[in-house]
Amino acid sequence: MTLTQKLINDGNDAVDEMLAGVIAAHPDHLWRPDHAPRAVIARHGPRKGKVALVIGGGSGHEPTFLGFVGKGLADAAAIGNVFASPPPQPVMDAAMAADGGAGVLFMYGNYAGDVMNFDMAAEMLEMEGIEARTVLTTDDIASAPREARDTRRGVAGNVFIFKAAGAAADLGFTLDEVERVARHANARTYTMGVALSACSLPQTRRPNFDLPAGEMEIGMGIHGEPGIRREALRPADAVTDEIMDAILAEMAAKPGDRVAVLVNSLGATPLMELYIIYARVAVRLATAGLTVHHALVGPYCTSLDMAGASITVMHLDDELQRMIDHPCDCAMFRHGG
Amino acid sequence: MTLTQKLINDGNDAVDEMLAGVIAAHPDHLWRPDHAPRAVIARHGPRKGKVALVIGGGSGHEPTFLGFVGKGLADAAAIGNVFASPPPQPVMDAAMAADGGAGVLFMYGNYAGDVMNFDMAAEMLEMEGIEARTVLTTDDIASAPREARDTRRGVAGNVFIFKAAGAAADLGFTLDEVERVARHANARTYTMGVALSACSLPQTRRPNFDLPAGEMEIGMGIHGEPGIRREALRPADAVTDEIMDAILAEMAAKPGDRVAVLVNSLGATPLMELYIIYARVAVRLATAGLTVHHALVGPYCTSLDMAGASITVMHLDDELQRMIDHPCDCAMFRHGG
Amino acid sequence: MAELTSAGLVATFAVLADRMRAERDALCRLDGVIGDADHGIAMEQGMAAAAGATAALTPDATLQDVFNAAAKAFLNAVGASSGPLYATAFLRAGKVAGPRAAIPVAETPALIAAMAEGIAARGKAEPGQKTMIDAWAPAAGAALRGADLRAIAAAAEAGAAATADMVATLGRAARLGERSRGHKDPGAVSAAMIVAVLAGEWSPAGAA
Amino acid sequence: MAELTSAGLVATFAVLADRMRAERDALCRLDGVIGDADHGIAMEQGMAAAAGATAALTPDATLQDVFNAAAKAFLNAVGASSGPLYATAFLRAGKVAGPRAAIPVAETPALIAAMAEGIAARGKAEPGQKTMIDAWAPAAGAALRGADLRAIAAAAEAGAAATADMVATLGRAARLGERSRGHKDPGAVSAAMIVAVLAGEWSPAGAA
Ligand SMILES: Nc1ncnc2c1ncn2[C@@H]1O[C@H](COP(=O)(O)OP(=O)(O)O)[C@@H](O)[C@H]1O
Ligand SMILES: Nc1ncnc2c1ncn2[C@@H]1O[C@H](COP(=O)(O)OP(=O)(O)O)[C@@H](O)[C@H]1O
Ligand SMILES: [Mg+2]
Ligand SMILES: [Mg+2]
Ligand SMILES: [Mg+2]
Ligand SMILES: [Mg+2]
Repeated sequence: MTLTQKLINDGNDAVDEMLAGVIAAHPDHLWRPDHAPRAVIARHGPRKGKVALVIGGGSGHEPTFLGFVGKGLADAAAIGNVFASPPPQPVMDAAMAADGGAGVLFMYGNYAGDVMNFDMAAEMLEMEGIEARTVLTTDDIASAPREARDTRRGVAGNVFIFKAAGAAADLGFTLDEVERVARHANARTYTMGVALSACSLPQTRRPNFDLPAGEMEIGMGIHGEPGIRREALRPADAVTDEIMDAILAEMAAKPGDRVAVLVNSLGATPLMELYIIYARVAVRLATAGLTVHHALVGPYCTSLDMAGASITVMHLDDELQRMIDHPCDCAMFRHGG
Repeated sequence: MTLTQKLINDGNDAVDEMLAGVIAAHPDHLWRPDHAPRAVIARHGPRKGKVALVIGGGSGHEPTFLGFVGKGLADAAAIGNVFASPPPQPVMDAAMAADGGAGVLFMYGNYAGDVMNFDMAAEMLEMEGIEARTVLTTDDIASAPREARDTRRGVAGNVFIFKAAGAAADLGFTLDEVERVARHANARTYTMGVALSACSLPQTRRPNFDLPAGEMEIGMGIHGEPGIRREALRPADAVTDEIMDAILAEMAAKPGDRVAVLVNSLGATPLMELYIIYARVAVRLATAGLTVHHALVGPYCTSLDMAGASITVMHLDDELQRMIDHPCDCAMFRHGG
Repeated sequence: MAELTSAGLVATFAVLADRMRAERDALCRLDGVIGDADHGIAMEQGMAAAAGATAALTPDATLQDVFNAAAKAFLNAVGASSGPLYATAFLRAGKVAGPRAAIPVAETPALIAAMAEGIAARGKAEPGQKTMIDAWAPAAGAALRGADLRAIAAAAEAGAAATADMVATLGRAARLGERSRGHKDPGAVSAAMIVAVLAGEWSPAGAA
Repeated sequence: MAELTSAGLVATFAVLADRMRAERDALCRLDGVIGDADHGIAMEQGMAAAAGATAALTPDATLQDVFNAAAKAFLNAVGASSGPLYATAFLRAGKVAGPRAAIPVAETPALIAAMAEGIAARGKAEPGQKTMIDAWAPAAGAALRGADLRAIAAAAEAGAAATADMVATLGRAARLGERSRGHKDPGAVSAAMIVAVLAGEWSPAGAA
């Protein structure tokens, strides 16, 4: 079997080479401490008296996480191997570099590995006298039933959830308040995805799982974790309707409510398909009487070279709308201002 | 043979549905006249006394062209079928909507079909008393030898070339001057790409050409036109070096010169690979004594779902640097300001 | 058929649309080798639009009206290279047919010659550059020499076949140089199909 | 081997690294079915780092020094789920071995039990949840019952095999519910391989 087609060198070097490229391409936005090559820090984010928002997780989801490090969003990110939580040390390094004396908020997707590593980092920080709290993102509604919301995965909704928390921190909120906003944002954010092809790791360059042509996986996770079910590929509108049915049912919004929407590529799916999906999302939201306050369409939270897409809806209220509107300036994401 | 995996509905509706999604997602940036559904106009771009920059071409290259319509960049775009020049009518519609009484500059990639259709539109505009000039982009150095620069294809370098012309127009330059800047920008922009997989049209959903796993096509055009040669896939650094050798040789820059760089995804290649390429580009430019003034990394000029990447280098001078630094605000691209 | 009427011409466009629909994927495959794989789609959409627009005309439409409607519809549906080329072809044919309700079939070779001229004028192509002109020019040549429709179609077919040995110097394939050799030009192949349909429809022994 | 020396433990990590390198793709394939396909990479990188770090120690390193160095290296190389779990396992084993240059092989089952405890403490997993604990817990149980290394390895192997029939309720695979049944847990499979290596290396009849 031939290897999957990738423009990489040695697969074991992929993450470090990528990071070298990111730092080289975005010197005005990002830097990393000499002793901590896997900690990426915002040039203009951290400052005295501000809660430090530290995000992170495995690589392979670019622009998540490092693309969301910048003024008005995250202050730092800890970068793991592909699909692997960073170990505690870079998390700790990122937190130390971002710390402004007002406490640290860790935010990341809810995965067993990330929880263990970030928790170890939090213990290390405590020994340094720095308070670290944690808010896990759990927006993937396909990953567990509503009753078990806390066990769900964090996926593309990260973008809006991090954005809200980053705005709160940038506005000078206390650690208590930033944490509250982050939990509130997470509680009101709903994502579901569909995969059309497997991704493949740089080291193995084999499809991570088996998804034959003509089929799709509904509810696929952003690491290729199996979803709700496998079925024949259907037209974009039918797929969008299935996802929107699930999101709208759970969101239980009232006509007149406002939302932020993200139609996200899992990596290999191009903008044309995302906008075709968005066209249907817009119809569904309008039919439900909902107003789109803000829309993002593009690759925001990917799974290497996986084909597929996800839809995220954040159910806004006045506070979340203010947080989403707050300007941010990151290397790979910019808003307002 | 099974169809390629796409999230679309009827392939014949793909472009119109995509456009509906684009307009729905970006109402603050874009609109289209009721009578001209294939003409996309910038909300805040066109104004009296300003040269109108009108771009366009086939669909399937998103965010090129419609993503570059906005204040400080193009005033309007005419949108064709997939990989097909728009007919004269939407070009004419776009120009009429963008016209500010100071003349129209058409800019688009150098393809026979586009030239015929835009030229017909220019004739129609002349009958309306509107002067339209044309600058073709010809940045694809793989598509013809240096002596035949004028016959080369326009590819991802469009982003910088349009950006420079858009800045000139936004700064209130005359049609003569905007045209001069546009030609100057095109003359100093060099692109070369490599494809790792075929793309496939929404209507046929078959690979547009045959590119077996394990091989790559050096110099592939953005519609899947064959390039310089077919060979075994090599590591990212070797591919980057081959492209950079060609660009640097032709650019003939002096140490100390400044450049703008774009590492572009052809569609399915994710950011991780692009940044790995960028890391090597940065090394090569530094070795040549060149300073990167501005870097873009991401999907800017795609070929549907093709895997692969291109590298563009614009050789800056003071004027081009000013044009690249000038702020612009488009739905899918934003800079400065 | 002794004469080509407006209704007959409308019927011809319907047959052309059917033929292009049937050949869509084959033409796309040809274009995929040396171009961008969409020629079949352009021809299908263009001829379908032409057939639709001409079918919607009132019965008093002249031959020129039919050709003009076809030109406009083809162009607006397609753009691309084929759009301006075939739009110009139809406009030129319309001019030759003129505001008449019918012409004798003996005059139809002149329509084919006019189409070829329109394409050459719009595309500025010359024979030997590996474009649709390499099918249209021999067809026109045969027409001007007074050949019958069957011989005209054979000339177009031979011209299309001959493109396989050419190196492209115009259009999208021109950048391939030697790599374009060995593959027929898709535009020439569809042109030969079109001329074959016209010859079949318009010859005295033809349909209708 | 009558006793496990620091040098012997360093050698053990080298064998573990070899084994994980050899099993990398098989473990990735297992993880691909119910997880994210990277378990083989984590184990290869973690054990390679542990082997490298322990090989670099000075000859006066105690068993605890060796385990601590392995823990730190594994964790920093890997992160993921496996990193904290195996780092904690090695730290606990180091505590039991203590600052000694060697221990009698009869004490090595206690190291395996300590590793299992470390993993359970860090992961808060219980047997039956379809994790590596389903291999480590039976191994520890056998060790505490006084079984020999061979029987301990057999217990781990049986535990790993039994995960195929379980529905995951912890870790990445927990979201699959019934769809996780029928596939072995990759962490349990690698755990059984590790215990097998330890048993082979540390048993009186073992290598070195
Ligand atoms: N200047 C020209 N003159 C005549 N025919 C041309 C010219 N340029 C291209 N063609 C024809 O157009 C065909 C391609 O048409 P099509 O695929 O529909 O358009 P595009 O090249 O824009 O994708 C070519 O095979 C060639 O025969
Ligand atoms: N809480 C836990 N306790 C024990 N083992 C766990 C726990 N969570 C996950 N695991 C084990 O980790 C394995 C996956 O490891 P690995 O693939 O390296 O990490 P990740 O899941 O982060 O990709 C699973 O197969 C399971 O055996
Ligand atoms: Mg993982
Ligand atoms: Mg085309
Ligand atoms: Mg074509
Ligand atoms: Mg895993």
